[in-house]
Amino acid sequence: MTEKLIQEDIEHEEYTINMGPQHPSTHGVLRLVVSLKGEIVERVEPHCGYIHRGIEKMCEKLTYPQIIHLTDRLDYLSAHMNNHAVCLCVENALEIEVPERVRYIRTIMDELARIASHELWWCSFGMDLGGLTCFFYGLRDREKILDIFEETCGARLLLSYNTPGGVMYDLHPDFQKRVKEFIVYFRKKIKEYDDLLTGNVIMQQRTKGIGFLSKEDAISYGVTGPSGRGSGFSCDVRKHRPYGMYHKTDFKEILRYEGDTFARYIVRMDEMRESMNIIEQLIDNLPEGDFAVKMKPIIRLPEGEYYQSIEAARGEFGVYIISDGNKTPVRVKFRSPNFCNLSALDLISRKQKIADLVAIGGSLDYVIPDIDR
Amino acid sequence: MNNEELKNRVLTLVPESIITENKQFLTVIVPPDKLHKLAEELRYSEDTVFDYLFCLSGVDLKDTLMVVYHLTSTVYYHDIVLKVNTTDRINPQFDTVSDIWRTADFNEREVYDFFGIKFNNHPDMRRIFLDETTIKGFPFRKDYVDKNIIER
Amino acid sequence: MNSITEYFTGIFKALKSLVTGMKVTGKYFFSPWAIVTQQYPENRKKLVMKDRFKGELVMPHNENNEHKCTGCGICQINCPNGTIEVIPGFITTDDGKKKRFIDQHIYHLGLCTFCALCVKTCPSGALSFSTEFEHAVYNRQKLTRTLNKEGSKLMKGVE
Amino acid sequence: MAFNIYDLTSFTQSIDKALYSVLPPFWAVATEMLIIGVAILAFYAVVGLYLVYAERKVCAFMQNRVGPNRVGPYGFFQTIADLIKLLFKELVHIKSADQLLFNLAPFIVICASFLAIAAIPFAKGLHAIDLNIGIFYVIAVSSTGVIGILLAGWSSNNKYSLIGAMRSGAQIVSYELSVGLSLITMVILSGSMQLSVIVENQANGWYIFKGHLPAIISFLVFLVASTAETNRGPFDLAEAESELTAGFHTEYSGIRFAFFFLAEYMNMFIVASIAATVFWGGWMPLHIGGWAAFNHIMDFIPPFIWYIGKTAVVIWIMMWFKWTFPRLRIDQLLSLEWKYLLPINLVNVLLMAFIVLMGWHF
Repeated sequence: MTEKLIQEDIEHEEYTINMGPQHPSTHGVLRLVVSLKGEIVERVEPHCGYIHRGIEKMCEKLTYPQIIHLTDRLDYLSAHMNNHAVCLCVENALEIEVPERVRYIRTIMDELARIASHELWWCSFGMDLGGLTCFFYGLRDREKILDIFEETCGARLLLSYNTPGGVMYDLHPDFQKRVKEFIVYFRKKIKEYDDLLTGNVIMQQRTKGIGFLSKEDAISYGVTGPSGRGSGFSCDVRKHRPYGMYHKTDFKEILRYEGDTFARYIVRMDEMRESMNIIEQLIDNLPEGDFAVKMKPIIRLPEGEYYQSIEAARGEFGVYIISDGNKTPVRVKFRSPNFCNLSALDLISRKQKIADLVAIGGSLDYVIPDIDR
Repeated sequence: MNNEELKNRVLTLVPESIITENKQFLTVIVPPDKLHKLAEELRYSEDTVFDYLFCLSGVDLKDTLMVVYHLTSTVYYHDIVLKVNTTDRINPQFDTVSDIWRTADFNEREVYDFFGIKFNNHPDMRRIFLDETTIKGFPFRKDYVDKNIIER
Repeated sequence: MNSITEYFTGIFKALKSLVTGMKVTGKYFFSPWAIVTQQYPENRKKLVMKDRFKGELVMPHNENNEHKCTGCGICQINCPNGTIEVIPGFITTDDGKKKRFIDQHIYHLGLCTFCALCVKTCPSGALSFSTEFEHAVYNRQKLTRTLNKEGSKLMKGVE
Repeated sequence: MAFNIYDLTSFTQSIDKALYSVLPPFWAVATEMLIIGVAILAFYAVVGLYLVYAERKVCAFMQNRVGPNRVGPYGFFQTIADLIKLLFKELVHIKSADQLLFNLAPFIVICASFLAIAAIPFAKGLHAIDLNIGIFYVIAVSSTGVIGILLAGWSSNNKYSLIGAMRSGAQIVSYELSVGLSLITMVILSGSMQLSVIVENQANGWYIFKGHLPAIISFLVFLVASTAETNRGPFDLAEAESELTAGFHTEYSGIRFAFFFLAEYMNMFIVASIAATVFWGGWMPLHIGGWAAFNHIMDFIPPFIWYIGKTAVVIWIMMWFKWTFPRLRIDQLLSLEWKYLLPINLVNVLLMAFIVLMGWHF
């Protein structure tokens, strides 16, 4: 097929380059076959699968508590949300009501993970645009969240903190203090982010009007998360199918209607602020209670099909489990947000320049393990 | 539209379909040849507007191969699940819905890659993740055997 | 006329935004106390790991070389990756019953994903995670460890 | 042999005389050339290496990091170690590359920067050659570097390299104009193209203060345009590592890559020297009219230190740019030049000519 593409290119006087699998701006092992006319991108063809591990197939051999540690390895930046989705799916299937404290903990952790993920997005987006300093500032602040995670969950990236029926350990005694300190710290730093990158004239010119994705296309391509909300597609699962404590917290769904790269950028920046608001509402009202309900040693889901979606950092992450009543599922499907977001890349980067393709890729914020699964 | 109305609507459109209802979703098992027509009707009629296909999964239930479409509407926020299945494991074929929902483009390629289900009229029906040259067969099928897989 | 004013205000706005950005980096350039880098091998002495950090799986032994592992194998069943191999032995007690004990508790660090299911499900609390994180070795065989020490016994009172 | 740290003219001339007295004229010139060549080569290597070190340290501090700190105290020998590594590294042979051009390109790039150094006055009486068209010579010579970049991109038979080279060509051709025009503005003020004369004229005040607004504008324009001309961030489109991996030098390895790398830093040093010489008075100490005591103290600092200090400040500003701003896109790069810098520059030249004509400068 690629040979055919190259042949076509020669006929159309186009210029085919491979961006990736090893390329600084694809954020992983994604290969984009880009056809160029000079600097103009004529079409982009994503080739994925370089790190496909068959996690869905592996899940068919594992019990439900064991699946959770594999979901960490999908979108590793929103590992906690992925765990949350599986746990919710199992709990809903078993009709278990988790204690209120668990819901609080999960929601706070989700939002912290979202901030950490968006921070990493911000710094890598800055780096995609060529502002290398952003990368270090983003990582510096993300480190604070990872420290909080490490203290409570015992891991920094692949948390595996949720279990069906609750969480692994109770919160660390310092947790509330550390989170509050972080919010005070990060409110200062996010202003710095704005000074350094958001307001910058070069950055604005490089993102405004670039990579336009209309609302209809966003819905049709299933582009969710901040990328979809930048196009005005109201797709926040936290609002539409509330889980955790989101139905009791007061927060805005960040929507922008421009649909360009800058809109996607602003949505993520605002989401970080909104996440801090959510945490602030919850952190002082943590109820006392158990951190997990007692589960049976072997979890068997009743026969049937279960779907649960949650709002991961990059969009709607869904878990679809088909069970035949055994301790292992018949089929597990993960609805990966990045996979759908990637499918829109070709549409929105046509007739843009190479530099724009990099910026658009950065604004879609794909994490390759989640695409490849 | 609530589930009852949706049920009636689907039955008027495709009387052969089998409708079940579980806690979460209204599930419709559609005959494969009627799938595209039903999908188009559900997507484009004014009172259903199922414009968002949020999950497309292939399933192998040992004897049957199934494709599951989770649909929702961003206007009315009602959901429906469409299912098509076939017992033909040699050359399973369904109609594509990628002309209705663009997201189905990649997802159907994924299903083809793992389950070998071909989608008719798909613009670009080839494997998306796996290598055409080295991998024979369809690894997510229950009867797939690979000597490299070490059973624990 | 309007476009001319636009041209010049555009220049000044652009310059202003550039200067705001430069202020941030300039401020950090002149504040070396804001450096966050940790000098790793040098700070090993005072490096404090968080208590819950899942570094590697260990089986705590007390001063009499006793552990709590009964050799039931629940950790092995729960491990998703085949990281743990429990090799039990059987002894016949005085009253003629066959009793299971742990002969070797083998832990493949190279396969471990640190999901903590073994620690969580262990009925006697025999396993725990240590905060040791320096796992690099020259030989892959060294990553396979036997967790129960040579000649160790089951702690009294643990069944 | 009189060695006066404040005026090296007699020192250099005494060497000149001594050589002519013992050798026939041809060999005397040849020996002089050799001495100058070796001296500049040594200077080049040291400055190039330590600019890399400085860049790494500066960006580290701006990014809340420590920077190189393992080789030697504060990582002082890091870049030397890097150079040794690059020297021993394999020169990857590209089968389908145009061998002649591929090998030639790094030398063209490094020669261009090497030639430009010749005209720069480092201190009073310390320059290789004092051409009466010094500025013209520097502009002419330093722009030949782009040929090397174009050759490198073309000959390595790599699509990324080609895109990078073409970008670089478009970029340098356009920014050459702004560099030239902003220097012409100052040439109007000084009335000479000879760098030594330009420096001498600034004895009672630097041109950036003397020339009112036009001088400041032309300094800013020069700073931006010369950053672009040296292919440095935010104008590093030819390399653009997040887009084109490494741009024109993707296929180069070992010492050939080191040549490109050193040339980039030397170009930065050269444009910073020019900026320091033309706008900030080169090796001339800071003099403020009427402050006799202050001026006297300033005179005690040797000219070479003044020169290095001023150059370092300009280099630091250029590094500050690089580590703060995101990269421009190619069309924005060109529109910045043709829509903003060039018109401003043209008006500025007129303004400066008017000021000089009316005798309004100090």
